Amino acid sequence: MARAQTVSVDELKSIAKRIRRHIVQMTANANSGHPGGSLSSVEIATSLYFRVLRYDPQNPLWPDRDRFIVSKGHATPMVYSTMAEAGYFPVEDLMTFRKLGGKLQGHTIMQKPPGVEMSAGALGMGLSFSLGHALAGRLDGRDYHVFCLLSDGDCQEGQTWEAAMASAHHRAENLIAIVDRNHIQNDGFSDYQRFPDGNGSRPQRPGGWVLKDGHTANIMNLEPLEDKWKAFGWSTQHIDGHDFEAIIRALEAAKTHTGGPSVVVCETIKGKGVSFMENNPDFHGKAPSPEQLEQALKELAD
Amino acid sequence: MARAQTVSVDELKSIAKRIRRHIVQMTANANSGHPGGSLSSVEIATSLYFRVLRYDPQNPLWPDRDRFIVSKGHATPMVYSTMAEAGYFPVEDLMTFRKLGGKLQGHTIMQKPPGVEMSAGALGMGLSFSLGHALAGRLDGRDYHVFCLLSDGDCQEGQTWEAAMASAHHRAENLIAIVDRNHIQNDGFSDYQRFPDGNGSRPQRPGGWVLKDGHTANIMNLEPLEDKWKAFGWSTQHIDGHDFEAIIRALEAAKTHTGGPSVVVCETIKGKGVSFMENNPDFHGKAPSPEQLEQALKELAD
Amino acid sequence: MVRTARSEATRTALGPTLVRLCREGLDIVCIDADLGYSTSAVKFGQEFPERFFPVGVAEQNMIGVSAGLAACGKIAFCSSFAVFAPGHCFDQLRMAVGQPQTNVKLVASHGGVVTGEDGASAEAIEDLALMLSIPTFRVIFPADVVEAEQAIETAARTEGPFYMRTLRPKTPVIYDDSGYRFQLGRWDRLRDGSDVTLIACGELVKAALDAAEILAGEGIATRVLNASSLRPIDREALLGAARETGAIVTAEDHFVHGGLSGLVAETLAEENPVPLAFIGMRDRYGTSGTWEELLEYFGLTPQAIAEAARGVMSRKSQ
Amino acid sequence: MVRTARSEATRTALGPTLVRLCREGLDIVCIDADLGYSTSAVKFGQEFPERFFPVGVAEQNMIGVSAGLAACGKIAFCSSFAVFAPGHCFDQLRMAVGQPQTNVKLVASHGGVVTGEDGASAEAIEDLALMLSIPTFRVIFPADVVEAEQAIETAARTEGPFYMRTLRPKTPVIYDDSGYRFQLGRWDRLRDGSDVTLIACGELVKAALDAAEILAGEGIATRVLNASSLRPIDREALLGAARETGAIVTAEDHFVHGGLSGLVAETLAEENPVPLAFIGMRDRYGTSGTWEELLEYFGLTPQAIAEAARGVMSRKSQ
Ligand SMILES: Cc1ncc(C[n+]2csc(CCOP(=O)(O)OP(=O)(O)O)c2C)c(N)n1
Ligand SMILES: Cc1ncc(C[n+]2csc(CCOP(=O)(O)OP(=O)(O)O)c2C)c(N)n1
Ligand SMILES: [Mg+2]
Ligand SMILES: [Mg+2]
Repeated sequence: MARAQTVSVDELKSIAKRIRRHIVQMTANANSGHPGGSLSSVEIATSLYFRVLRYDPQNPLWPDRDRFIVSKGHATPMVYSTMAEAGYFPVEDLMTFRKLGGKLQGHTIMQKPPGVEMSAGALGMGLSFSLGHALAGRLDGRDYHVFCLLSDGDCQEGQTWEAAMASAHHRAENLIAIVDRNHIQNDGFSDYQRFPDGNGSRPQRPGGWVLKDGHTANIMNLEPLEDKWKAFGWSTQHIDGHDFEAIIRALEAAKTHTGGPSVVVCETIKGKGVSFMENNPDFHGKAPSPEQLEQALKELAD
Repeated sequence: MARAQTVSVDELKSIAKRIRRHIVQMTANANSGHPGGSLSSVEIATSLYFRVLRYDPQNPLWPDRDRFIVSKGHATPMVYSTMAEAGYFPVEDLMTFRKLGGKLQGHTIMQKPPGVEMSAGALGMGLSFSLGHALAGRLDGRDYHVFCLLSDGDCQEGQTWEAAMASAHHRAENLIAIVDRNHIQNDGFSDYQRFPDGNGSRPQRPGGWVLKDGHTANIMNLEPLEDKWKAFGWSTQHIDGHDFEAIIRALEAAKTHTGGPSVVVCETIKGKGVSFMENNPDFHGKAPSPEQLEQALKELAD
Repeated sequence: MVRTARSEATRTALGPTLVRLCREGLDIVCIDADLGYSTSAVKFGQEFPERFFPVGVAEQNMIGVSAGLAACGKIAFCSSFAVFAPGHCFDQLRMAVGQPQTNVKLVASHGGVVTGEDGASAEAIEDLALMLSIPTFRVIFPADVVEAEQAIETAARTEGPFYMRTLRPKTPVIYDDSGYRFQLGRWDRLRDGSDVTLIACGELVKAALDAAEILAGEGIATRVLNASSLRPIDREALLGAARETGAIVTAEDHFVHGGLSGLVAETLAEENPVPLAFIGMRDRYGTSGTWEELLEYFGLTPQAIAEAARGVMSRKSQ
Repeated sequence: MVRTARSEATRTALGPTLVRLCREGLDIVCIDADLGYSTSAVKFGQEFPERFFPVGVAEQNMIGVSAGLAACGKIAFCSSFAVFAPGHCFDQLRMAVGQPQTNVKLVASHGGVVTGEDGASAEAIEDLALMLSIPTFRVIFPADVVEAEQAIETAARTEGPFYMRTLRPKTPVIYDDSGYRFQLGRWDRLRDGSDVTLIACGELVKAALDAAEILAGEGIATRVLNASSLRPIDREALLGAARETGAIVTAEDHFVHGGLSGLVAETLAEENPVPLAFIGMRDRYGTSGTWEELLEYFGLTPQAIAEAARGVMSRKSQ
């Protein structure tokens, strides 16, 4: 199968909802996992698998496939759910997630199941790996594109900037980075942009501060993020990462960009689609309880 | 001693010449070492030790001293020569350089001899270490400044960008980076800017190419380098790294800059001052032969 | 031997202990690479915000910044997961801490396969080998939360580089109300015996104690040593065990090569080569599962230790 | 035993061998972190510019890019100095190469204290321990340039991760015209004897041969094994040596812990614990000096090996 160009935005929305239901169900079932950053990237992944990517779930190693390389390897609920919906394996397998002997490991493992491009779980490694794929494609005269999904945390690891510099240097025009910019990471808020300062009592100090609940505000400000990519030689776009039309438009534009790599910074909401998870650092790496699952599924019903 | 404000530019020039002579002599004597990147940073180091830094060679660990932290730890000929001239230890010790049991090791070792701030030799580590000093100064209410010397190669290591991001995030206004931008690294030319394309026969391809003599052209282009620092939240200056007045002016300006860290990108010539070493990748890590030493000393005579 | 029913994750000791020590006047700072919520370091940040430095997800920078602070006289504690520090910043640990011996203490949680559900990438089973290859680092792997707290205090009060591994899950507390005091270079003899010695570290100390219980039922008198201090090792206890029991089993949630087993094998080979058996990880990585399942799955159990003890005893020279 | 007077740096084997293999049709690419001039990788870049990818001074990226190329079917060779790779990119080696077993070959030069004048920071004496803690890596440390070339070919023709350590100085060639063929998991028996075995790797193989010569003068029949294949080890040769000679000395330009000595000690402890003595680095780092001076200074010499052999023989059980 090449990409399913015919899928409408309405259909994409309903697929995305199904994927979100999978995400909350499989993490609840595993009683662990990372729903927050999975939910924030659902529109990105859905757009890719149902509108942008060229691939064949029956032939996951097809050399001419477009690559979707997920650097934020903890976002397995998103990865596996989308792949199941795209036909790589049965949806039932999602319930083996994180189980001993199960097919779906906590963090991604390269080609397990086939179609997962990269072993990840350590942040910062995806863009280098993607550049390798991009250079191989050029060397072999193949016309595939390489899409690399990065998180806030990925953009704090130096390796990402090593790879960014090298990608521009090698004019890897078949390489496209996508930043899932949800402004929340493990310890809390990356910056003050999405930080709801309930009491407003503490000054916005550089270096941030630790909140009463143990989360941190302003862990590491990435702004001006687009300027960073530009200065590293990338063509940039900055969009709403939950707007299908914007995502598809940006990715198609990136594909036609020549002379160097390009990045799409997607503003997203961590935990998107589930009211009590939205913009809540608690659900970076915590599964919903049975009651919370029920509530989430209610909110995500068709 | 606080800094010797009274040293004139003419005197600085003559000190710099002495330091250059030490550099070629000690590497020739050791029959190894790194003259190229030592010679390119002589004006920077001389300006620091004889006009800008606050220090006491009798009390190298004085808590209120300004720090000069050399990330490019292979540039020991410059480090030791300048320290000897500044009174940290006798000039004669320079001849123990790189000898078994000698006081002066091939790459810097922290406080060996006292006054050397950092163990280095692995690129990319200096800015993080400098940020630590800067944060400690603020925490302890000390008014010292931290100057960190970086090379082309330092700016290619991801750790430098991690540290750059964190320095801006913590608004380390007592931190000043200096880039010795000589456009040559181990394998050859960083980019095409200083590359003398003798035959001009090969196209300027991205990713560079290996020359007949084994050196590489266009290893990793850092440009636009100032934009990178700006996008990472730094105040920037861009100067001629062999112009004493420009260096001193820039460093003093950087010291008074508030709100965040600042960087001075110094355009320099690798091997500066010795005709056959200038802009010649051969002398990154090679000592002059006895004949070459003689020639060099002739060129560097007062 | 003191055993209680209480369970507690050793990682929870970090933040509260640092708060206490800083209140007592130690010049502690804490550098955090976006895992302070998980390593409990944020507890220190809540009390001492001006001494708490987040650096984002950037382990290399974390070590460098820590070394710089240490060079200015601070006691620099940093923390992360044991796969990322040392793994992601080994050269920085070597160059900025190990060689110049700056006063940096790395406390890395989520060691071992017991990290569990995240799977292979998250389960550090080489961190001790890495840290033992920097000779200036003291390396500690406490058996429980009580010992963890004591070891953190020792690290804070002892000049120079320290690495300490803590764990994610709630593991049994061994030293509650025991009056035990952790000492660098001392392996606590939790049980005495002269037929065979079990030397374990971390959560497998409890497994070794349980194995000794099994063996006791078979009339085998088993010595159990808690090798929490991996560098310095307790040469006296080790050589004594070899001499007096003639056969040793090591047990660690870590690769056999380069870990506790390696230390024991290397030391005895030059001094008194007795038969050894190693319970640990060998040629493969971990996988997803609950921590108890994984201990079973990889044979890091009292039963496996007991079986190894029987085997190694049969190889004793008469 | 074949010995010649020729000396050659093992690092010089890389570039020319890759050129030859690529000409023979192997789908080789080369990724370089600004040390190709020193590792000889640039020789490949001269012949195959479109297959040569400089990434600047960025070892982490070098490994990641290599893994990506390998995932697309390339045989990805990358090189650096042994302090920087693995040291500066351990986690990348673990995650992008070791766990998924991508077809990446890391050839790191400037191993050991023999790196010389640059001093402690530049002398890799922990690289083997690091690489041995990634179980899917084959780990090779050739004894001379002839073996280095053969090992590079083996790595290129064998699917999966390889680490190979080469050296800066010109060290004696052992295998000139010897008809020797390097084989994974085989330790070449360079000399036979039944009183004691010397197991060495890298440039210390020559020192072991010289030690055997010294010992021969004392009537001691010495077996010498070249342990160039550190993973897989040659269990048969090792167990045979223990059984038939009853005493073993290892020699390596590397820390004893976690290196060849560790491998030998761990293996024998579980199988046949005989007295061992280790010639290698222990609790301190290297320093500046010429490579020959440093071998002397750190006791990595034929004399020290011979002395250790006498000592270990005296500890044999009768
Ligand atoms: C190298 C590395 N250091 C630390 C971690 C631990 N960790 C797991 S997720 C995470 C942060 C998650 O936030 P972000 O990167 O923004 O991901 P997202 O919000 O998209 O889920 C951290 C620090 C890691 N996975 N890798
Ligand atoms: C982490 C690391 N990788 C590789 C090296 C090997 N190396 C030594 S110097 C050098 C490049 C030197 O060029 P540059 O950094 O521009 O220094 P300068 O020109 O100022 O001497 C390299 C790659 C190193 N020192 N550190
Ligand atoms: Mg995020
Ligand atoms: Mg340079």
